[in-house]
Amino acid sequence: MDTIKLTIDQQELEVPAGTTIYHAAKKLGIDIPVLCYMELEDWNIENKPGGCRICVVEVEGRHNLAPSCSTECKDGMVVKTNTPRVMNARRTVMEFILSDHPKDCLTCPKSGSCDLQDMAVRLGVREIPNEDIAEISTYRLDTSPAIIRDIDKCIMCRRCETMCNDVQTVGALSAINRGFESVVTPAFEMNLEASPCTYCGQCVAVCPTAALTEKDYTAEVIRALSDPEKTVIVQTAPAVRAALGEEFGMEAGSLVTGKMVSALRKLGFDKVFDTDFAADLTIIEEGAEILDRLKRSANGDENVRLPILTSCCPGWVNFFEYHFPNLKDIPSSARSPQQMFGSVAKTYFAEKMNVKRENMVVVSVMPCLAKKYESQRDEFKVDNNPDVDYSISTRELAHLMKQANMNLNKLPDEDFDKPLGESTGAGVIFGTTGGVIEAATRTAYELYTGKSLNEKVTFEQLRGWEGIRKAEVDFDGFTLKIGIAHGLGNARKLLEEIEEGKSTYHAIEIMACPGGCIGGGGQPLHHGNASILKKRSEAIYREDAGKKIRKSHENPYIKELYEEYLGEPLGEKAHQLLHTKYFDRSTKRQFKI
Amino acid sequence: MTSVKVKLKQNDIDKIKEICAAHNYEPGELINVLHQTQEYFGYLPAEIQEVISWELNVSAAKVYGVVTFYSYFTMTPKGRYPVSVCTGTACYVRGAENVLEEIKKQLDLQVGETSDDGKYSLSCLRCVGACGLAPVVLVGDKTYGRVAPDDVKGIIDEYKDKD
Amino acid sequence: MGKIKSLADLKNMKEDLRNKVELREKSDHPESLVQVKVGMATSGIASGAKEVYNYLSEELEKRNIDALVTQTGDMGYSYAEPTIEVTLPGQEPIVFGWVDTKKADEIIERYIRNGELVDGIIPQNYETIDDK
Amino acid sequence: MHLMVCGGTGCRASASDTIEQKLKNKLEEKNLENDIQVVTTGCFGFCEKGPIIKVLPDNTFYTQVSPDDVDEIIEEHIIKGRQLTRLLYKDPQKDETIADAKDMGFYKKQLRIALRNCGFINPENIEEYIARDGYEALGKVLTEMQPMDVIDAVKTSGIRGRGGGGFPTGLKWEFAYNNQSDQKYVVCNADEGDPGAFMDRSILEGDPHSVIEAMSICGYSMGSDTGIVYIRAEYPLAINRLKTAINQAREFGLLGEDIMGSGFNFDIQLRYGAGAFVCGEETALIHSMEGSRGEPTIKPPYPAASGYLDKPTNVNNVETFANIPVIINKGADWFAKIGNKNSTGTKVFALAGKINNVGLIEVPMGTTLREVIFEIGGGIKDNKKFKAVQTGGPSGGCLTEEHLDTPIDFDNLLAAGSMMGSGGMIVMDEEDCMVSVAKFFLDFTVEESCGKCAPCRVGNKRLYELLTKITDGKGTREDLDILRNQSNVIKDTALCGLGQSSPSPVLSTLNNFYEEYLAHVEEERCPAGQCKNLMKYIIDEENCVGCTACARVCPVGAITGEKKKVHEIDPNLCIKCGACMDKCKFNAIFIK
Repeated sequence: MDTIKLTIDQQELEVPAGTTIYHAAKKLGIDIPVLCYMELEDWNIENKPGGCRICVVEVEGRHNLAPSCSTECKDGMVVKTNTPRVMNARRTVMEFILSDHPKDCLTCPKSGSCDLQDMAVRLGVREIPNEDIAEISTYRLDTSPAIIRDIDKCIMCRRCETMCNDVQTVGALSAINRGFESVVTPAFEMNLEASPCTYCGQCVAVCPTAALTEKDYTAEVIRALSDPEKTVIVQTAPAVRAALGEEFGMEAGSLVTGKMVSALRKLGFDKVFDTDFAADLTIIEEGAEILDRLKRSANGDENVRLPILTSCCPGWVNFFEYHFPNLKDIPSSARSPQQMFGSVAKTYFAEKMNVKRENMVVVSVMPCLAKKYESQRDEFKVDNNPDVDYSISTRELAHLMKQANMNLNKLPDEDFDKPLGESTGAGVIFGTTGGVIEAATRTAYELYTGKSLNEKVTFEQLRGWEGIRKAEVDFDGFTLKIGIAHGLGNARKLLEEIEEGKSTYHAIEIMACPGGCIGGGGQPLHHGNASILKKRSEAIYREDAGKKIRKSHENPYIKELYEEYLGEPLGEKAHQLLHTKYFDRSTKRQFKI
Repeated sequence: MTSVKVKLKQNDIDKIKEICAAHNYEPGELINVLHQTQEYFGYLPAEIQEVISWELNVSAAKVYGVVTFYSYFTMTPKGRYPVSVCTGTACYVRGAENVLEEIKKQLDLQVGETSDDGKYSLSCLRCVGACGLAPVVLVGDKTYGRVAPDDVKGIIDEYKDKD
Repeated sequence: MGKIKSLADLKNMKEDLRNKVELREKSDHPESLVQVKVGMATSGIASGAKEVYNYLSEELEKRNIDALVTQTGDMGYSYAEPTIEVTLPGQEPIVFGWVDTKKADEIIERYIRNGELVDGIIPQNYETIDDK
Repeated sequence: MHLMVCGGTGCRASASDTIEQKLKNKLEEKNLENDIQVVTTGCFGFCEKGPIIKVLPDNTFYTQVSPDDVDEIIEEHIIKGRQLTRLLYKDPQKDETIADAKDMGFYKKQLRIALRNCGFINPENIEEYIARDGYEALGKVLTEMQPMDVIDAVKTSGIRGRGGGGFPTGLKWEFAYNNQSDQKYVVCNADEGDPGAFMDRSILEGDPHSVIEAMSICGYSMGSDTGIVYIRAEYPLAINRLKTAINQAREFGLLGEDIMGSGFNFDIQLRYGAGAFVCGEETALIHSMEGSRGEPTIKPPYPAASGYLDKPTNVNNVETFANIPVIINKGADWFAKIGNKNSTGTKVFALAGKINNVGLIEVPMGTTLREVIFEIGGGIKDNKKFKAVQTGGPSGGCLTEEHLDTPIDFDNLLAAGSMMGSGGMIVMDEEDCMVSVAKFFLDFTVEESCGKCAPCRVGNKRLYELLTKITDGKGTREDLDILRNQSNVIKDTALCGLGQSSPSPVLSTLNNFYEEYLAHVEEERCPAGQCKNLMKYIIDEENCVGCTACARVCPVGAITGEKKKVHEIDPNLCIKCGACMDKCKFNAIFIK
């Protein structure tokens, strides 16, 4: 039977076989409340443990209530979504959930954007029976440089577990214990920092409560801004401008680059720069590296390992350091744009401004939580002074602006400061899946073939939404084979191919988060709505299309930087400031006793 | 769940590897592997779980999630004389609760604890199937039936002078 | 014992086994073979069935009584464990409850040797499918 | 000649020891002590009609014997060989007396099908099983029947799952048969977790081959060559016996390839449970077999479609399997005639609690609770008053006096607010507080909840806390309404069978013993005298002689009074240890 006829709240409808009651009701405009259920349709990601029991409905002839999120429609089914029995059950279950949840909403970081809070409001919970005798399960707070786990607030929706294990295949989190004591934690309830967590932040992005939140650095940023001794400069990642508007009620996909710049300037940053500048720089270094390896390989050098992997995503870097340490010499040694920016800012630019390193504070605004961790890595510190002092997320920037009484909608458009604010279209598309490799291709093509792409700078075959994509680019007779993966689970598949010696790619771009940076763990919450991510991506490509310069190697300030300061790509100075090395962190998992 | 920190010796690690190999490194055999490992070591501290996680290519979080789910697995070593009280329904109805209270008092242990000297540990069981003997207390493999709170001291005294 | 290769094989084997059991009972040692079954499920063992089993095996041998001591599963009389079933040749089986080594001694000396019943008999209270 | 005198608690309480002594004296008097032997027996189980004397070898069964009857028994029966009709058992239905115990209905109350070989054969010897028709059913199935014939037979027999839910076994097999796949699995659920039931273990320990044979039959019918027994690791003896049996079956060619020349292959592996009650639920069990946390998942998909390793899987419990060979051998119709229309065959119960004959029994479906408790079970221990019987373990409920004549079957128990469950049957007397009993079961569910769904994870904890509040004497009438609402919602919304049935002990006691709950919340009184926090020890002024014994034994100095004057207990100091009451020789201390 292909279609199924059923009745929901006295309305008849037909749905395809396999449709759940929840989805069928949605077609009728009946919005059954769901809490643990989460769906990212385009990536086949579904979290459906049937655990919260908030979405229950009455089905005629069934002795108990049915969870609508996971009950398939059957022919002739008669469903009621709003009987007193259902409403009483929903509210009572909600009371159960709240009875084991801290009531510190006023100071909770998730207040106002908390699914649980919204649901309590929606179901009209006013009181929890016998609250005085209700034990609340309590656990230790875990603070890492990027993510805070306050699992007293865990409601066992299992979304984080799904993201961490099924989507990202990181395996840092699992449900532990059973019954009232059960929660989701790393192995042995160790800190995230000791676990194989990559800080990709996808768990934070889907957590309905404040059980998982980002480590908030806004207070530190305000303190730095208020310190007259400090020169505080800021860099903003490409994906931020395509999503920040959502925090101020704008349509998804609104581009707010200019308004964001003026907001940052009003917040008191001495210079407002663009991470895109560093993205262009990354392309120069990474592009040179790709060409170098390709040429050496073509000349029969057997020590060259291919494919080369991109290295700008810190979640991804963490991932291979833990899970594939034997491949650690394959990724490009180029630092990520955030870190390239930091090291250039605290050397070249600090010298230019005549500011001492310790008096310069570099803040980054990122769509990402792993960037917080990356900025704290020892490799990126000089005399214990980090190249990037504080990394805040898109959400944190929005908070900061709201604290400063700013309404993004009302702000004028302004331009980035020079020189580190000048960027090309290639730098912008770093924010979406396939963008980095497209930017690299634009440059590599011209350098390899010696021919100009002219107006034809886009490579449509590199764009798209599939988790793993393969594409070929004709380099004037030489076919460059490119792989793209977003989401670490997809990355794992490509890495396993490499391990098994089956990989035929020359270069692979990997982004830890589904969709790339636009879907990062620090972005405004998309609540599982994939169309939001698509709109953000479109915005990124729109910005690229509107740029005068669209190839990194044509960025005039990049040229100037090399001429004035760095010398040659892959040269000694560049190597010192713009490259890094990777570590085998799998041993970290073993217990230090 | 609290664990005891241990340093695994190379032959311990080899033993775990041997068990994993015997199960073909199948992730689906995790529970059987845990059973055999616990049988050998007496308990499953984090370090052992780490090795199993490596060998079976299962995340340590998952191994820990499984270990903490099943009451049969323990991360603390049992005492040399593990005392177990049956708290099945038949034993409950015949007064197991009072017996348990008395044992807690006598041993100065809570359920799930092991004494500092490693001599006794206390746990509860659900129905050993000797309902005719209810309430039932086990010390190691030895079964004591129809135990009254007053009998507890006598039972424990049997082990007083043993090591 | 070879593999059973067909249903006919199985049926032949069953006949053999039945005959064997009967032979064991009747012709080898007419009148003298005593069969003792000890209920040795977990609960029986918990209440001391193992000691009783060992004691019976050893003592019957020592006292030159031709007997076959076997173990069996739960007889169902949890309240009276350990339980043993004694079948004297040609007689109905009798189940004794609360058997310890002392009681076992009494059963050997009084019931097995002299056919006197002793305290602690458990009245059988079920039918099996053979009766139906 | 033997005189068997019942020495069970019930008969002892009605002076069977006096009778025994009198018999012995009388025999000595008549110089018959060497010819006629007096033997004390265990409980005949017929305590309602005690004291009981049985005369051997003629099997005469005397009921309600009093010491005054002794002379007559000796004079008339022993010496003159004439039965005493007035002491014979009278069949209540036919109104005729029955002399021979074997003709009494009572002794036909139990019928052993699943337990047919338990306590009969040596479980470690396959030959004994074969000698008792073992593997004949398998042989018949393999050589004479098509898979669908087997399924039809199981369907016709009407057998329903013995593990708790009571789903028709034949239908389950048919579903598994209908789902095409390159690989299917037969799983035996031997993860018995009901805290008062041990029949599955007894079968595995006493008759492991019956399960092996049945699994093979099931494998043939649904098209599977692999059986897996999921067994509790806490059952070492059962595991060993099962392993031995599997090896023997392999040696005999009854497991392995081309069984009995039929071309059918089947073998069995073991998987160990690790102490999680929820793994009795089949989806949880399957996840556990796959090496994961034993959390249940929503059905559909049913295991018959997608089970172990996503392959069609049929899960039955041990007792269900143990019935299968008999169904094949004796015929589905034979089986269907036993029991009730909708609940055929027999059920094994682990009878325990405040009852004389604690043990494993097997009765035809439709036997009444009264027959089980008072006839087979021998009545309540120490002649106390029957209060309730709990069936179905943590998923079941407490039934009362008024349910005693209910025939036991799946539907009747459910209608009465309990359930069959795996067959735990715990009898309680007047000293058992029903609120505490509900709390005991909730404590179990709270500990065994897997934690996946909110109603079970949090809700049951809240029920437990509320019950504690009530047994502490702090509950209110409104709490009873909350308790009922929360219980109903958990029942309505929990994910799996464990959660859905977890409030049954609360709901059934609320329904059947509401007065007792009211006494707790309104009078701060525990009628059963079990709730310590509600007890008050009081000295009876009339009986107290002022001996000071109680004051001396009181560990907290709560008792004061002058010598030879009435003493008093300070309720604020009293810790309710009961030492004073034990010490008092004058029955002057009582509990209110």
